[in-house]
Amino acid sequence: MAAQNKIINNFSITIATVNGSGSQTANTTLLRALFKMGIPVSGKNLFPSNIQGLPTWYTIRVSKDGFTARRDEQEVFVCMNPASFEKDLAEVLPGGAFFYADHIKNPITRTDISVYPMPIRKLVKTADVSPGLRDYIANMIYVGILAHTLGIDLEKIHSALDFHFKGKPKPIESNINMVKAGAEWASKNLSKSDPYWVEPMDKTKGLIMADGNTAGALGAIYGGVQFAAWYPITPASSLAESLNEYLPKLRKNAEGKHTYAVVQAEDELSAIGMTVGAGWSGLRSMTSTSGPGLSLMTEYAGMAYFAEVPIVVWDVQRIGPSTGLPTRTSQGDLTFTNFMGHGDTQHVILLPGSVNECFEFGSLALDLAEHLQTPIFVLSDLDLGMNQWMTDAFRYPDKPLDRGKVLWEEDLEKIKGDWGRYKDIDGDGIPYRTLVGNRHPKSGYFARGTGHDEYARYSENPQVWEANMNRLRIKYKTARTIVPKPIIDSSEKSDIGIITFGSNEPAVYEARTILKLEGITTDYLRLRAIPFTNEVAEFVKSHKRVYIVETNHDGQLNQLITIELPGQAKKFKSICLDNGLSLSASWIKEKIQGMEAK
Amino acid sequence: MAAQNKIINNFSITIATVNGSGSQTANTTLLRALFKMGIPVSGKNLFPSNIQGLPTWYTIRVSKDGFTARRDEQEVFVCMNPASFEKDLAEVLPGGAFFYADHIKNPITRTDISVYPMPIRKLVKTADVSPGLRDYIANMIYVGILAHTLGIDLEKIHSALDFHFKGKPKPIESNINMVKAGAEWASKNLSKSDPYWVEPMDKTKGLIMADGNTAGALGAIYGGVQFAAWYPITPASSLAESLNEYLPKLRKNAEGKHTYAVVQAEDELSAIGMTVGAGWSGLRSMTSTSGPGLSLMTEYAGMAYFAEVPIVVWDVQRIGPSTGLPTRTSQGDLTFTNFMGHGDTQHVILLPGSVNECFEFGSLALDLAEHLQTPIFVLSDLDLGMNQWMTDAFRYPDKPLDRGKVLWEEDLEKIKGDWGRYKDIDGDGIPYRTLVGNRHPKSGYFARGTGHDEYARYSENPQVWEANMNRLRIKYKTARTIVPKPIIDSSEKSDIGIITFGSNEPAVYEARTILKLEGITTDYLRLRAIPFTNEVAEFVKSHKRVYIVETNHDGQLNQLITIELPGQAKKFKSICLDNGLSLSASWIKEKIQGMEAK
Amino acid sequence: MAIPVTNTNQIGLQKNDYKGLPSTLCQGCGHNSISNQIITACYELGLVPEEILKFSGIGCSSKSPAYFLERSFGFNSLHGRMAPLATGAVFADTSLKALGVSGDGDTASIGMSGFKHMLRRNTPMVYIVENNGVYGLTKGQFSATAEVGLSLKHQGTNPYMPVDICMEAIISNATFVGRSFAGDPKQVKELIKAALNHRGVAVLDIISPCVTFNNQVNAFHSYTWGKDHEAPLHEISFVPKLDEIILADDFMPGTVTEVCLHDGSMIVLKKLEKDYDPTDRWQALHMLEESQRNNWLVTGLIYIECDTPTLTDRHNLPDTPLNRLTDKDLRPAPETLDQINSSML
Amino acid sequence: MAIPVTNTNQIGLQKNDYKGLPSTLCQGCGHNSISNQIITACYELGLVPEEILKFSGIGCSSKSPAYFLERSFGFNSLHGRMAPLATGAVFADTSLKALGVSGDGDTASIGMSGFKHMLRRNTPMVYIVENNGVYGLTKGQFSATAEVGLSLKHQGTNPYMPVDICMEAIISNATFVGRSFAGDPKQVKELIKAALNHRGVAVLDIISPCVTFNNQVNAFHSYTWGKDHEAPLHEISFVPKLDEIILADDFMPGTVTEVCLHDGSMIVLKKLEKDYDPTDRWQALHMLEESQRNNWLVTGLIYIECDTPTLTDRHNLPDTPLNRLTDKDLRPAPETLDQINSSML
Ligand SMILES: Cc1ncc(C[n+]2csc(CCOP(=O)(O)OP(=O)(O)O)c2C)c(N)n1
Ligand SMILES: Cc1ncc(C[n+]2csc(CCOP(=O)(O)OP(=O)(O)O)c2C)c(N)n1
Ligand code: SF4
Ligand code: SF4
Ligand SMILES: [Mg+2]
Ligand SMILES: [Mg+2]
Repeated sequence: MAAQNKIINNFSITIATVNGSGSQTANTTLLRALFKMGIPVSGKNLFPSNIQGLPTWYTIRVSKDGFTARRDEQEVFVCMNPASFEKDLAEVLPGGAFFYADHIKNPITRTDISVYPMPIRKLVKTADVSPGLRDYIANMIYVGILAHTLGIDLEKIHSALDFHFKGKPKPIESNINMVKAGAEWASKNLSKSDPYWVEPMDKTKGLIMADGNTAGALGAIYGGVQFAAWYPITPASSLAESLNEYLPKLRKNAEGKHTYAVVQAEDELSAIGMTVGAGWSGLRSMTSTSGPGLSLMTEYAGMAYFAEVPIVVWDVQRIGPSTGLPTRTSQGDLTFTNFMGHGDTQHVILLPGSVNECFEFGSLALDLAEHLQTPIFVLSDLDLGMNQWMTDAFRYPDKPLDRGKVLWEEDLEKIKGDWGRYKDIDGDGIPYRTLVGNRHPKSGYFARGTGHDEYARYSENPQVWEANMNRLRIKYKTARTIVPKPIIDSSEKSDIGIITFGSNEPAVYEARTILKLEGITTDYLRLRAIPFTNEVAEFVKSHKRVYIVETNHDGQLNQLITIELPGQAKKFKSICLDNGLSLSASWIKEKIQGMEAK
Repeated sequence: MAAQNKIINNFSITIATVNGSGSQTANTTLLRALFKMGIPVSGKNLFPSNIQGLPTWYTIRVSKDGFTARRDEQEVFVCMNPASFEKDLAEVLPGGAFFYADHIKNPITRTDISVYPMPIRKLVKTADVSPGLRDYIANMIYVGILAHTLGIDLEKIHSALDFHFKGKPKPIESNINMVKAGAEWASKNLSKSDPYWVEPMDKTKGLIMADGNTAGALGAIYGGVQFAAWYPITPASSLAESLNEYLPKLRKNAEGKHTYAVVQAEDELSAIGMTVGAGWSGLRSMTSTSGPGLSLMTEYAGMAYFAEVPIVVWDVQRIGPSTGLPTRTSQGDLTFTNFMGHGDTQHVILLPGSVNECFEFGSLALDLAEHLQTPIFVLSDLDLGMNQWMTDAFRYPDKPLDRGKVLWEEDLEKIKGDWGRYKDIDGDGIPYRTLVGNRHPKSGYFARGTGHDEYARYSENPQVWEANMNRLRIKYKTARTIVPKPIIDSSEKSDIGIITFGSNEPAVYEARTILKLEGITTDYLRLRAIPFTNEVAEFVKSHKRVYIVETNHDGQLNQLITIELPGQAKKFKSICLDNGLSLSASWIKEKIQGMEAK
Repeated sequence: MAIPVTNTNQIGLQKNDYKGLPSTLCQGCGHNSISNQIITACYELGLVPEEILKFSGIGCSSKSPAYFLERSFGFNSLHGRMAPLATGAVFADTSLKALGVSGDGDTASIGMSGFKHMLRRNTPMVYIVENNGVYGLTKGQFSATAEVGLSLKHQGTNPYMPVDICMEAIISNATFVGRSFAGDPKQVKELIKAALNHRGVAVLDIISPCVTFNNQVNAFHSYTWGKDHEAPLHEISFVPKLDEIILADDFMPGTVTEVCLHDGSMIVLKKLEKDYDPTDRWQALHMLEESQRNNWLVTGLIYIECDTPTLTDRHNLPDTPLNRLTDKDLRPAPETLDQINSSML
Repeated sequence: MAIPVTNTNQIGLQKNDYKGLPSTLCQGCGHNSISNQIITACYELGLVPEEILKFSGIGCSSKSPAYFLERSFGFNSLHGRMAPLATGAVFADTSLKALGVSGDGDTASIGMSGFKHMLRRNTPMVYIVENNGVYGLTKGQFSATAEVGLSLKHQGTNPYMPVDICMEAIISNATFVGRSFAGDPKQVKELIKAALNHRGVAVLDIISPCVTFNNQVNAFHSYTWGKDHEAPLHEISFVPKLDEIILADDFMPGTVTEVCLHDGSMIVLKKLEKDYDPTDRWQALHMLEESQRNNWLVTGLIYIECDTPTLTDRHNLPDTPLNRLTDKDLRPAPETLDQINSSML
């Protein structure tokens, strides 16, 4: 193929397999090898909600320009699954490449693409592995074939495998052997007719590859988390499991004692209950869950809010309502979380937009919880939480832990024990608290979810109730001033503003780039927290039309901003899609272009 | 006292007792006697969240003009409780009357009111009752004394007691004897110096006295409720307990068999779970709870929404967040209910504004649930649910039960079994369903909270998910057209509109009357359901300023209307108060007047 | 051309009429084998599929009702909440039989309360727990029935005594309690048949190994070797296809048999004696205690009691199914409302 | 002038230092009497009030922690959710003792699951159930421990066998299980003392009659006559003030005593024999079975086991209370993050 026709570092590879067949290792090895070549990549796993036997797709986007959002198009396809063959074949872009295991006997119905049958079974048989592992190791063959055909550095694949198997020679060897067998076969038998190639770059320096759940867990660990209770649920489980993995390594003290405790609860009612108990008693305390578990946490969330107990609740969102699709992403829990709990509640919500921010907010959420004495919800999602992303290396926190207003024995001594648990001394709505184990005879108080006065005494007095609620509103105002400010790019000085949040960032970033190419410049605000800080109102006020882009059905951020800025409500244009997939730049672009044309 | 100074049928009586002392009978007897005299009355019980020994107040408003809202002022006070004496004494309006049990030895510190010590203990001793019952029967003495002093007809008291004790001669006799003893003592010993009198009227004809919880239960019974599951909670318990009371009387068939079942569940998770099971299987099914229970119902509510199971959930609101004050009223669950459940939900909510409407909606909610195949939430509150109100007599339903789109054997036969559980045949978003026990071999389907196609088959397909959600939104649109329309009074053709809902009705009605006297005319809309019908938008559009009056802290209806009508958002002015008491007309009036002056 | 011989049961249906969709569970999963026995039991009993209600919670086990009785109504409910849902549904038409399939996590962890209270009420249903000691669908965390001391990769060692479903059932006054092993299809089938004929709640605790996640770290099986070659990541992406474990046919009443699971670990099953009397609640409890001490899993019909009224019995319902009653049955006469109104004057 | 003699305990505190706010429970409520015994037990043990954590759920019983140990930290949590809250809180400072008070509704109805799972974990706390068979605070509906056949006005007759808290505790592997009667203050106090000294979870099922709502229709007591004169409304507005029931001092180990409750109904208490061995789990279960059959409520220390590690033991915590650790203890060194970053290249 002529060099001028080559398409370099700018395409997507999708690998179709059966879940449970072990392709995850192969796919992440590919991803990481590309990353190690210095090429910007992103990987997305589209998997079914079962354990074995159903179709699953893994898409690697290779993008010299650093775009990492999902694309609707796939140029290179590897099909290992007879069940999805027909559909897969149909999806390849004209001019694309279609690799498939040659034991699949379906007819090839397209002539506009390059088709490469791969003798997977034959090659596997030559390998020295037990029959039970053949299916598994088979995946390494397509890695080898792709490597050869696209130009992926075998050395980088080797070091990706080394990474994956943490240096254990045996599995590294048996895997790399299969990769080599694949590459060798390709070099001898496959004549390339597609234009897709990769070439080394230097665009991944300073970056790492990680998923948001691991990052959130690490963030919490560096943020001094002391207690976590959880109940398994997709796609949140790996957050707690990362705590279990890293805490023993990172948080043993000199005597080998644990400076933390993690408890697997019997359900989410208890997971949050334990978290509240721990938070109340002075531990930096968190739980992690997804939609159904979040719903079950409602009653205790309301109590934590009202009794002012610091806790952190990670909600790694999947698509709902109800059980929905446990393995598909969404941002659909926003309004629910905002109003979560009967009675008047106003929760503080953090909205991480990158893996790195998951790390940062993992720690920040604990700070804010103790500072504000309130539950902090961190809304991540499946896409951010479970997929591998390029991201800035994690930065060691530069501030000490914020433990909030706590009075210990000596503090009480100084003020002669004259304190009230719910008294607003500083005018910021945040009272002082004491912690269990404080031996000062005036330290104790009786926490409750019932109406209480400034001294935590039960009260049914209407004025007392109102005063307490008003103080909680002052506290919410304080929250406005200390939650993370949005990321803003108003450099275009456009009439058009785009507001988005969370994992939409890459798609919106890319959409803005394409829109600009087509003559539509836009300014940008990525929200990182609720309540809204001043910057949001200013951004809205300084733009004529504001598109609010989100991954849910009802435009939930649009709803909340409308409540926040009723005077600006006419400006808002809701752009939302919710089908289990993350947004693509082209879809966003089309939408905005279409609405601008009107 | 000169006749011209008399204040007739226009004052409030507050009776301060200790809870558990049996004063409820005495107070409702007074209330009912006044009602039977044809005088408009309302009664409100302000009681603590315990069983015995704490202060409780019962206020009867006597209003020739038919105002039934809470007032901040009390003209006539009866104090039976030493613990609250000082506070009670301070609260009587200048010129008012203060009756108290003379064994309370606190000093009388006021000279601007009429003070009447009552020799309760002495009179009780003369009665022929066992010592254990003396405290209880003591309350009848103040009934007698008040009756004499205010001019309440003893005959009416007799028939009120007859009502209360369902004609049982023994208790009626012992009670009326004490009343008479009180009245007799008063006629001999008390010289009246206050201006408050009652006189018979004919303003209660066609009305009955009832509470909203009983009405809701009766409505459900006449609405053909077949299944109810519940868990005790104040202030909702009496709704389910009324079902238990009335169902056996009203819903045995000719063979003495029950055409219903009521189950006390072990908690609210199970109460709603059973309700969903019953609703799915084709029973008209309901549950009733209050805030904390509602929070626990979140997960199943989301599933009922998404699997499209008809259920009715009564939420008799008390003040929250959290356990809050279990015996104080509020309208604080509105936004929570609207968004209840993770993922994108949009619930249908009914907002009864009177006891009669509780009856009406008790039945209508079941109709709407089956018609729309979705959970219907009925948001009542403690004030409406537990207090006795004058209300129109219950009207027998004039329409047959709406059982919605159900296919039985013969229906399936006709269409040759060709149906899909979630197929939108009629374009209204409402699919057809079959019910268990249907013997047609094509009748069965597998209901689920996971993603599903038109045939209820599990699907992870993005388009299938979206199509289903879009259909649910069409269904919500259909709901807009069939939920109860608001009650509107635009006769003033004012620039000012007032929107309110639920038990605020009497206070707003009265506030409008006073405002008008002071030169501010207002139009009025009482919302009765969410989603909003067209009338709401029209009302808003045709007014310049719209006050939204509600009993919660954050102006929750204001928030929801803002989302609904962003283009009109600048018009909305939120008026809200949430301290456990129902709104008073004077407070509303002050607020509006103040805001109009600006 | 030969006419194919199709077997039909007493009501003229073929076994196919009792089947469901193809299973999406792992090959070798005990749950599949239980599904098959449900199909066979219903076929052999000659039940009408439309007269069976299927229920489940959430989990691999709770997916399985999709894989049998396709023609029956079913409800795949919420995690841990099958019991209340079924409780509400059985009122609609008491001529139907209810059959629920749940997991050990679904029942004994998150669903403990609803399970116990359903038993107290004697809700008329068959309640099968497909018990594997782990959360299969969420990839292998310990459930409340995990044996004490079980070590799993990524999970560590379970420090807690397992919840004994049968003992819980008996002290909650369940009226039919059995235990079996997915690999003993004959016994499973017979117990399901008996349970379907029981009037009241019938609990079947069926040990149903999770081939994928309940496998111990230190076992020597090649499967574990495979794991060794996998990355120690949260995502376990390789699931080898294994065969179901089926006991030899000679597992006789009164005997003990050891079963080697896929990961090389052992469980000890003891089949109840032929002359064991399952009608004595206290003896049943003693027997369970004894086998706990001996580390046996006793299989068979452990307890049965036939005289307790069921939940629906207690409600004095009409013969016509409640869900077929009409307006006439459901709305009291107008006069009654007049009476109520006049009682409130 | 005479100097008043004030009694102090071994740590120099007066009994007053252990008191709480005045009770707002009904006069005669068994719960008050238990509060008093908690006060006395802590006083006599010489515990430092600040070193006790109080917990409760929601209910009359759950209000009672406000009425003892005013100086202690406490948390009046949610209905049925005391167990998880306490479980989270005991990690903060393991030098403290946790004391929870719950009701039978709170524990055995809505709280069943959390209760059972807390027991499995051996959460170090004293868990008192003030058991009256009804929901007191919501006015007298049956709870899950209501005896079968109990008839209450407005509630009908309870058809279900009661949940036996002690049996539930034992089969969930609780390590200390006792039962007593609120009217036997000496036994209550001694059991509370023993429980406070137990390392692990200690369950005390204390029968604590609700004078207001657990009273039967057909009893002849004048109290019931009073009810008769009340309206049969949902709101029971008259609560007579009754005295607490206190047993005679001669209720000796091994004997049986009948107690007449305020409403005229009887319960039969049997005090465990002096030589009863509470360390044998299976014997304890047998004994509970036996007394169920005889309709006795056995009182005393039913079961104790001291070797099981507690929940917090298993977590290998430092000596310094977790909630007093500082940044230095809680934030790993910068190098570790560099390592992590480089492991993710
Ligand atoms: C409220 C809630 N929490 C958590 C989950 C996630 N979840 C799905 S299945 C499952 C465990 C299932 O375990 P088990 O019942 O033992 O079934 P198995 O898969 O082992 O057959 C969990 C925790 C959920 N669906 N809902
Ligand atoms: C989630 C929830 N549901 C219901 C209630 C109402 N409620 C308050 S106390 C109570 C019952 C308490 O009974 P029990 O625990 O036996 O205590 P008792 O009052 O009898 O001492 C109930 C149902 C509640 N507070 N929260
Ligand atoms: S993961 Fe385990 S329980 Fe689930 S299907 Fe596979 S083998 Fe069965
Ligand atoms: S209602 Fe019963 S449980 Fe509650 S305080 Fe009164 S006597 Fe005690
Ligand atoms: Mg399991
Ligand atoms: Mg109780």
